[in-house]
Amino acid sequence: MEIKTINTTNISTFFNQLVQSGKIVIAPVLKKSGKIFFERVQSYNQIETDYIQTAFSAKSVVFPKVEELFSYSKTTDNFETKQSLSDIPETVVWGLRPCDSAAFNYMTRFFMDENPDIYFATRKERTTLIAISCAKSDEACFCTSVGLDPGKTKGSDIQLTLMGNEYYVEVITEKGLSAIKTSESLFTSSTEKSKEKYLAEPTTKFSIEEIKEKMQNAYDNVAWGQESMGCVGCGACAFACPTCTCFDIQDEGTGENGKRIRCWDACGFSQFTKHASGHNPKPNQTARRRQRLLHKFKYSVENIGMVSCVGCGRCIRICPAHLNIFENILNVTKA
Amino acid sequence: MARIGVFICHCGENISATVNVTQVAEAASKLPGVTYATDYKYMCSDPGQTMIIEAIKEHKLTGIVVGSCSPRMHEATFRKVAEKAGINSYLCEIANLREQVSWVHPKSDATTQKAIDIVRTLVQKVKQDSPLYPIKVPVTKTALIIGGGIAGIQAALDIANAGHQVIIIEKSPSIGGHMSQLSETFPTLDCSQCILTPRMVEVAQHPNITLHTFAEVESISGFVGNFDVNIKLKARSVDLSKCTGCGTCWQKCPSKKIPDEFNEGLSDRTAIYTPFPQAVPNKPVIDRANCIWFLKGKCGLCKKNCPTGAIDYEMQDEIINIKVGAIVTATGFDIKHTDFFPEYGYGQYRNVIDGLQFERLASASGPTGGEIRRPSDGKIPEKIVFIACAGSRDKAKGIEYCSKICCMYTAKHAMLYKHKKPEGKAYVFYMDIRAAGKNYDEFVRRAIEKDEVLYIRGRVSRIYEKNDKLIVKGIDTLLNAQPIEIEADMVVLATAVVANKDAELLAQKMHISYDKHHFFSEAHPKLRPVETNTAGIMLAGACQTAKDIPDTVSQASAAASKVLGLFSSDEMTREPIVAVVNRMAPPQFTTCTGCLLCMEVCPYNAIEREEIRDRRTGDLIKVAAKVNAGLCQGCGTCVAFCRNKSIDLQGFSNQQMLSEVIALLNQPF
Amino acid sequence: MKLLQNKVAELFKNGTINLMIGFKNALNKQVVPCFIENSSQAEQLIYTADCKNNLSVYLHKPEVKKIKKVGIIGNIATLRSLIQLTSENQLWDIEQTILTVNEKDEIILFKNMREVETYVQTYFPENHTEEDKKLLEYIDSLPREERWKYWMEQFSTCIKCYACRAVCPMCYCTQCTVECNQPQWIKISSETTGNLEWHIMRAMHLAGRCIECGECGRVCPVGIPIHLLTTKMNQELFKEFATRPGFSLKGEYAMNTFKPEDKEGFIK
Amino acid sequence: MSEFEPKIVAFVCNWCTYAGADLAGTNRTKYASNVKIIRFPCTGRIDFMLLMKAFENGADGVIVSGCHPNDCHYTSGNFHARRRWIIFRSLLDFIGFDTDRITFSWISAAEGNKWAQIVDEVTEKIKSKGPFTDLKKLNCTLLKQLYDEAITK
Repeated sequence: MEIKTINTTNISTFFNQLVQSGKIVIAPVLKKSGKIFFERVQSYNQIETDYIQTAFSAKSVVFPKVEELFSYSKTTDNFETKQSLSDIPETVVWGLRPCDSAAFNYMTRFFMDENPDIYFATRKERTTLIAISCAKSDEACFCTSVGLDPGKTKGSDIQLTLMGNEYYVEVITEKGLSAIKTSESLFTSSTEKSKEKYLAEPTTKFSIEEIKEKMQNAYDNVAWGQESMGCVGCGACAFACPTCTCFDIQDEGTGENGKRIRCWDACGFSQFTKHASGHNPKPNQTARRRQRLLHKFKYSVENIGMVSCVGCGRCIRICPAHLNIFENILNVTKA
Repeated sequence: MARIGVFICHCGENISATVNVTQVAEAASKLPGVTYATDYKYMCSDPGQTMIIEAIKEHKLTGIVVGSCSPRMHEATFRKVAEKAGINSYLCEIANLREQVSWVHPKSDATTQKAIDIVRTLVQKVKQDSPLYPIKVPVTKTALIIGGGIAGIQAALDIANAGHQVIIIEKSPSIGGHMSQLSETFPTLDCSQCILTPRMVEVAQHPNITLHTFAEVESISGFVGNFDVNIKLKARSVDLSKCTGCGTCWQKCPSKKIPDEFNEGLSDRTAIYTPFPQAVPNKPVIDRANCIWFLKGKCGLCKKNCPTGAIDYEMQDEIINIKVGAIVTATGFDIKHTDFFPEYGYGQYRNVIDGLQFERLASASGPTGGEIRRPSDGKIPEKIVFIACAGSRDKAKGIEYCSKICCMYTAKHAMLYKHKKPEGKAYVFYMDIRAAGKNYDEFVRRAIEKDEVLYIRGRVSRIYEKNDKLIVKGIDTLLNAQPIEIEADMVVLATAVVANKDAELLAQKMHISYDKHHFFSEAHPKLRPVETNTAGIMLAGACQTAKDIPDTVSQASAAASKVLGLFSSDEMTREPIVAVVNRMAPPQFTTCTGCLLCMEVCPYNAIEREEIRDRRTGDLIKVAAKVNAGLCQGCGTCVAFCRNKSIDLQGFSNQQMLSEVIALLNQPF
Repeated sequence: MKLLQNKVAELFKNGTINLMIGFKNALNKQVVPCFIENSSQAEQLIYTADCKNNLSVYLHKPEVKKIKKVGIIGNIATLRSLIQLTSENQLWDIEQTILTVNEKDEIILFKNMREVETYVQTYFPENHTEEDKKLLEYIDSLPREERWKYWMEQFSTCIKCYACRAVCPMCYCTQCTVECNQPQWIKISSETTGNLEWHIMRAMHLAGRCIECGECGRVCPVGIPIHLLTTKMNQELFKEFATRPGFSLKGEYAMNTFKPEDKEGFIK
Repeated sequence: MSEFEPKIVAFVCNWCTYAGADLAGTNRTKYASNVKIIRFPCTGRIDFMLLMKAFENGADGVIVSGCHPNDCHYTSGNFHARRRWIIFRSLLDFIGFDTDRITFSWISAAEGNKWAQIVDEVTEKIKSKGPFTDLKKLNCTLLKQLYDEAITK
């Protein structure tokens, strides 16, 4: 780990050099709709710097909404399949928040424990995460409630923290090091400093240890019904979530050729758990919402050993029915 | 796994001259799922058919595509071939390589390629075909005739004489309809009642006919072969089983000043009455709206005097339910009355009458005993003006059509008058004379030439009363549009024939379509003029459009023959190309959401509401659409309409149509 | 506000309803839907001009249907949905008690759907925002190729979360066509052709049924103004066939009827 | 390079246009071979999604044809279809889809010549417009700039 600083005037040069190095650079962009998305950009002046959080997370860099697993084609007497892992480009994600970086940690555990997923592995291998600590937060942010904070470097390759007219640069990994290598002259070596006074202070909504404990017996709480009454069953929360990893595998083909794809799915969809027989073990939104929250705070603790919510607040901001995850959690663990 | 056979026909040289048939067969043989492909000079010939049958058996084919002429030519042939070989006849598809390929394109690679594309498309379709079986629908061999006029009578007798049960319902107290009101009939001038009443009696006495007069259709459900009809028997207040028709009651009835409908208001009747002397049944009915007992609770003279105690004031309307296999709608027509014509005095002038009133005046059984007398003072008119096309062919009055019968009956009216008063003058204002029909024009010529009826081509603009006369102002267009004024004693308007005023309501009850004038619509204006769009419901007579008696009787017999065709076997067989709403195991039952918006779409009203209930508790679980295979004709409009694809069309399913699109545009290799 | 809360409390007390769907303020002053289960919770209820959600969508939820006696506080969009849904035979399995608050802040408790219909027909509001009108005008003014580009850019961002479908009270199918897999009409994955097909299909299925609450556009997480598609379709339908969804209990759905004299200018 | 031969799919009803096309054959009327027919019972059966699928699968043009108004074998399938096309076409137009590539027509069983003429006209029109690439382009160029596809490709 190395500590450096870079002057704010040089940051765009650093950014543009990353683009010029041939890597695909993904950064927050303000769209006409007023929403901010991670998008491929060509130059620093395209990106948005004043934002609390992007509408969607950067998970699609390693877990795209549609991943072609392989393509197949049949000829008169032959059958071919093709996998195109080698086409996956070197990518830099710029400007993700510490909570998002932490989500990459969770995803790595999910995809790589036991049976490593080669698609995820390849993408992750070729991705560098340059996070920027949060100077602002809003009422949806609750990272401090899930054991993270606006300056946490967990999961990042490089973390930038704006301190006055310079960025405090924490280079955390080898990948981070190689990312600044070409622009080394722009950086100044520095000693470790306290970031605290430059960071946002989101309110802590609950104690994670207490919630983990209480979630153990929350399944039968009648409050689930009331808490999920507003849920209309779309997949927006899952798609925006940096740690939601549910997917569906589909074959898309016409005639004698096609491809097998993996695409995002969401536990909120009514068809998600529907059996071929027509039976659905999760017959309503109450059961589906409960599944989602228990997965975040109970099942993933049991299975992977970590809470799979990073407190980014995207689901709260995006929900058509204004459901609020931390309010839900507090209410279903009340008594 | 599909094992498809492809058979490419040369059609002599019709196909092979421009399409390389061997290449098509070879390309087909390489298609996935195709087990066997070949070509042959004449597939439809005996050896060709045998070849297909043998190939199906030898290669255990599960479906065949025949590349030949249009399916409109030989689809039926090859389907039979498939069936002979032991596979379902609907597992056979025809690729149209002659009418739509070889005959319309020159010999070229592109032409052969088009043939290959078409074959590939149909191979894909046949792979998605499922076996279909003709739909059998049981037939209740009883016919319902709605309306007891000459159309209904004729249809009823034809069906009953063929040995089937017939139920006639008639809304008025007697059968006979408008024909019973007529004096003489054109072009023969024979007496209407003389030819009609024997038929009426025959109906009443026929062992296969059940007659309900004073009855109306309450509701109709079901479908061809299986209609379920509720009939309202209106309270007649007279017990038909006790009444002998002696007539004591109406002779005693003190309420005598009610306009007589049968005589078109030209005379009065009593409150308890028999519509006319030859009525069938010849038994009275109480007109409750005018009966003193029902109005004031007093009187009861008829009851007191009835020798058999048949009068029953407490009688209630009764609903009876009948099951019938076919329905003949013969509800007849109405005419516009004189009050429809402001220019002719809004019906205020008593001596301006309509054609039906004239019929009553001229009828020997009418209010004047057959003498033509003015309604106002009973004088015999010296001059009568007849006005044809009163209302008809008049856009301004909203009736664009020709009422068809007026030219003829106006000539007849003028003749009848001249026969009864040879020195009188009869004028006819007309637009055109439409006398097409056997002996019709001769009849009109006779009126003009022999009976010296004065025909004036022109329209009457106004009629007004002056000193006991009717001043008729018009124009003779054949005399340079010269204005004409006639001082007439009486004016007869040949008013437009219109639909009955409750025709729309009845059509809605029967789910049959009707035109903007509320005449019922035939299934096809030329080729299916007797049937309606609802299978099993036929039309007879003037409820379809204005008709004279011979046309009405012909159509009635035609309707009867359609009914008899339907009754010729115990079961009807229908093509299985019908729409089906999907069904699945609980708790889903179906993906149909029961919005039932498709019910409106179906041209045949074949979509019904179905309630799915819990078997034990009977609670309603779901409402869904259901297609009645007996009514569905397989157009598939509902299928394309259904938002979530809960309806599919057998033989043209979503899977098949989409497969065809994909196969047509994608070459596999 | 107090009047509304009292009225609702009364409805609970006299057993008219067992659930009231209305609005409340969330912690951050945001207006959110709320589900009142007894009279004591009624004090949470609010009704202001910001109560824009179309609550009728909740009447499709099995959890709500199970409660049977359900009250709903409707804004005009909700009322129109209720009319349309009734005409589509969707609310037979739920006893609704419908309330609204009019411009004079009076509480109206409708006795039946007929009254709702009269109310909507009397107070039919202009419900397109200036922003929507401008955007529609802008899109209409573009040359064809530019319109195509505009929409394709929009559709390319669609992630198929189906939030537009989920909030739409008219999208009540238990199995949407996108979920049909025999045949698979629309690809499951999110790519532009499939997205385009989804949006075309959605607009076609809602044309003449959409009551223009704008919820689909509001909730779209990627900000596609999808409500404009159905709005535009409704405008066309009104122009061509003079039908207006959510206005009459008889339905008057333009797409399941026809007139022989319907006019078009493109069929050769 | 050889001349562009467009792929055109015709969705026609069984009773009028299909029979009309047969009549063109019986009369030996010659016309372009680019159009291939898919037979439906009625225009009322033609799902608008099938048109989209045709374009998605590489059609350069589409013809939809059935019985003239009032002539529908099923009395009103074509009337329903007409309303459907009115609204579908205006939707496509609003989205900016090239509606010139869809030709709607009423062709009766007696109008073999009209069929041949429409086929030739449409073929010529589509030839002059060139291949339909709007949808193909979507999945390549336009999206390539966008983030997800950039890394999938």
